[in-house]
Amino acid sequence: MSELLDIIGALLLLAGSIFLFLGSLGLLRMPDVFNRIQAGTKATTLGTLLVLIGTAFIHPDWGFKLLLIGVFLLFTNPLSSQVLANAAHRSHVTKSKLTTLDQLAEDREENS
Amino acid sequence: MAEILIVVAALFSAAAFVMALLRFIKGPSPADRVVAFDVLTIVAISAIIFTALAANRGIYLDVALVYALLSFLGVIVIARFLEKGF
Amino acid sequence: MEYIALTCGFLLILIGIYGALTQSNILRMIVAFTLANTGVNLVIVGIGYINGRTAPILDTAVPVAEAATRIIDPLPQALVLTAIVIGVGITALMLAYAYKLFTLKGSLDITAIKELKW
Amino acid sequence: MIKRFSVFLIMLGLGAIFLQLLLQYLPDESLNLSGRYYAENTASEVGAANIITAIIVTYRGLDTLGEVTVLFLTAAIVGLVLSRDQSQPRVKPADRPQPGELLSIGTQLLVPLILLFGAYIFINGHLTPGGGFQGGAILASATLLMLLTHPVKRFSHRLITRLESISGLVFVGVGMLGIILAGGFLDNRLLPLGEFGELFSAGTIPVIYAFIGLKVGAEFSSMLLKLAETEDN
Amino acid sequence: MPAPDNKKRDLLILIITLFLFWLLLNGSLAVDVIVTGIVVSALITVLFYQGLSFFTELRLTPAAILAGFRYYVYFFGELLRSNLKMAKIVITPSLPIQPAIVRVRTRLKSRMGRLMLANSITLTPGTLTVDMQGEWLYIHCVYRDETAKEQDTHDLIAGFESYLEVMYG
Amino acid sequence: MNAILLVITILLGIAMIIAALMAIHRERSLPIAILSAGLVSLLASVQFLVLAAPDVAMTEAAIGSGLTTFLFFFVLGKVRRRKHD
Repeated sequence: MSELLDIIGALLLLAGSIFLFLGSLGLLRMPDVFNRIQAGTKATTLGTLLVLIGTAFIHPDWGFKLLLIGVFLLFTNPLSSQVLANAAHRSHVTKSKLTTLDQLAEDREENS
Repeated sequence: MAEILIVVAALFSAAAFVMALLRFIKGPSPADRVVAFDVLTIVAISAIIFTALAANRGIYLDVALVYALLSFLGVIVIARFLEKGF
Repeated sequence: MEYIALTCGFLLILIGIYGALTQSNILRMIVAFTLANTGVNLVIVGIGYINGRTAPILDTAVPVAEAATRIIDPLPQALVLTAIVIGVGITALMLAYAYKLFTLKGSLDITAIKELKW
Repeated sequence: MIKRFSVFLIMLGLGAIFLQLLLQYLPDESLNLSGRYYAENTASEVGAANIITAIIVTYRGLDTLGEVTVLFLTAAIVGLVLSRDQSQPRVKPADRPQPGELLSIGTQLLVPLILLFGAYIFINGHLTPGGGFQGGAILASATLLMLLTHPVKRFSHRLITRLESISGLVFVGVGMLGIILAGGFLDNRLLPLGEFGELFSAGTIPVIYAFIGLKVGAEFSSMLLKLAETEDN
Repeated sequence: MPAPDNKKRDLLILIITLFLFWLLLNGSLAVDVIVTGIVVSALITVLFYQGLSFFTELRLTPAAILAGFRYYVYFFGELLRSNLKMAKIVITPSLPIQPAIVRVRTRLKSRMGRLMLANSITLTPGTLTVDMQGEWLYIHCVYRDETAKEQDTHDLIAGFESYLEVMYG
Repeated sequence: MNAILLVITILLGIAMIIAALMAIHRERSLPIAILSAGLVSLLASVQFLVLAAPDVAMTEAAIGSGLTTFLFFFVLGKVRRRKHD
């Protein structure tokens, strides 16, 4: 029984690591800051969550702390990427040439 | 079986770490580097979890909590610095 | 593993000292000092490590009876803990002095401060 | 030129010494004498599960007292150095960009949690990794977060200084009581050792570490506040 | 200013939340853990006596709790789906992206609800909240059709909004 | 399982040296140097954990990496503000 749980947990760990890998790949390939935030921090959040769940399968007695780490990440991670994106936008980071529309910049122009 | 899978997973995380580090080295603007820093801390959290699994000690997870807190705070401090908030 | 840690620690110390000696900006010198600080800590912890043993915290994984054969040396860790806290105190002091110097001279460049040079 | 050359020489010398040290290093196979003493006797003498905490708070408690004193002096000197800074014109806080609405709500939500986490770390210092210094740093991080989101808001300096001095007094007081009622300065057998591994065990270690945590948190917070407010006062 | 009753309720909710977190951190139900937890939560709550008006915004009716449950199910499904979509974009050699920052108006009034909305949008890859000013959300999308109309952008948030509206109002 | 620890140690070592070299590189701007130094402490703290020192790892993460970097950025912000006046 615990053998089976171990294998399920290991598979989840593997899935999480693959998401971490894809997130980092996105971080490397994307053309500008906003897209990098998108690919980088989001996919890695899901990856870490999957790693946490997988570990909880392998060691059920660590469950509480893993749950807490997960909750904490779910709260803090989006907040930090929002703040970072906002700061990048305010400091006029060059956007990728592919960007079609930027309504935030338009509205900021109007206000100032 | 399970052990082999875990080792493969750790290798994937290591690849993720290397790519984030590359972005940290390259990153043209400071904001890019901060994103890479954030990803590096998140990958470090999973590295801590792998270490805890390998050493079989549940108490190592407390350190991962501190990391989760620090990645948040660090990014906010630097973001406020970039937008000249202090 | 301890060899890798020791190598890293020594390299960090060298890099830190090199940076502190060659930079001219005070803040950069302080950054280099913190690097050397980290390196020293890494060396001390690396020396305390014993291969195949675990952290000196007793719980269900390490019962009291087996402690002496399963844990690593706790003393270097306690010393490093103190060293890190003192290190941040020193860094804060250096930063405060650097800022004060900056407000007086209007520059962070160490070559611009010539009063005490001989 | 001479400077370059001397730097090069210093680096070469240090590198040679370090290489020598590295090549001659022989890893230990077993614990040395002091390490074995701590490993075998901590559980019965001090009752703390975390041996490092036992070393820091009891076996080498005087070191920790010195450490706390150094931190206190650092905070005081930082304050002294930065306080005589009133000749400059004031910077109006209005020209700084305000934090977004998201950040300020998120901060209000997270700061109590961070404080709770810091408290957990220093209260459980004798059972899990962590202790007064780490917990104090996390408390200071909560202060920092509030400082970042409300840069204009004044903090209660009085609360922080009082917290600092009261916790320092309690720390020394508990240590003194150890001389009178138990074996010596900072002896933790003032309170019963209790069941090994419980929260209320290890004598006075949780109490001492909690107050060290509060003190360190207050010191780091005041340091950060002084650095942040030098231009506004 | 909220009424005094609300204030008490806020404080109680905060104490209970903190206490639950304390129990999770410790992972045990021993008497000493509970006593310490109550003392610590009460102390932190007293410290935060001011500035706690948004806790009242959570509704505690059965419908809201059900909506909360369904919200989390929907959220995790969406998280997985959009991550897969993102993964596909990242491993496609030509990198088919067409980023844009669009503005969307939300109906949510409560601050907590808007924070949750922004966080949910950010956590699903492909969309990222860049700024929030009042009722306007500025969202960065990795892929946006040239032909999309102004009205269609509301579809980005409609799923989350409908659940959160029941939960927070 | 020990292979994992070995891989982590080697990777962290290389990354630390790279980040340290970035931190003392003159071409990089000062914020980047500080960020790199913070990264070095962060990686060192994972290294401490691998070396079975969770207490030290926590201290390094909270104090060495966190507070030190924040202090640096505060001072740098002050300096920048003063320079622009």
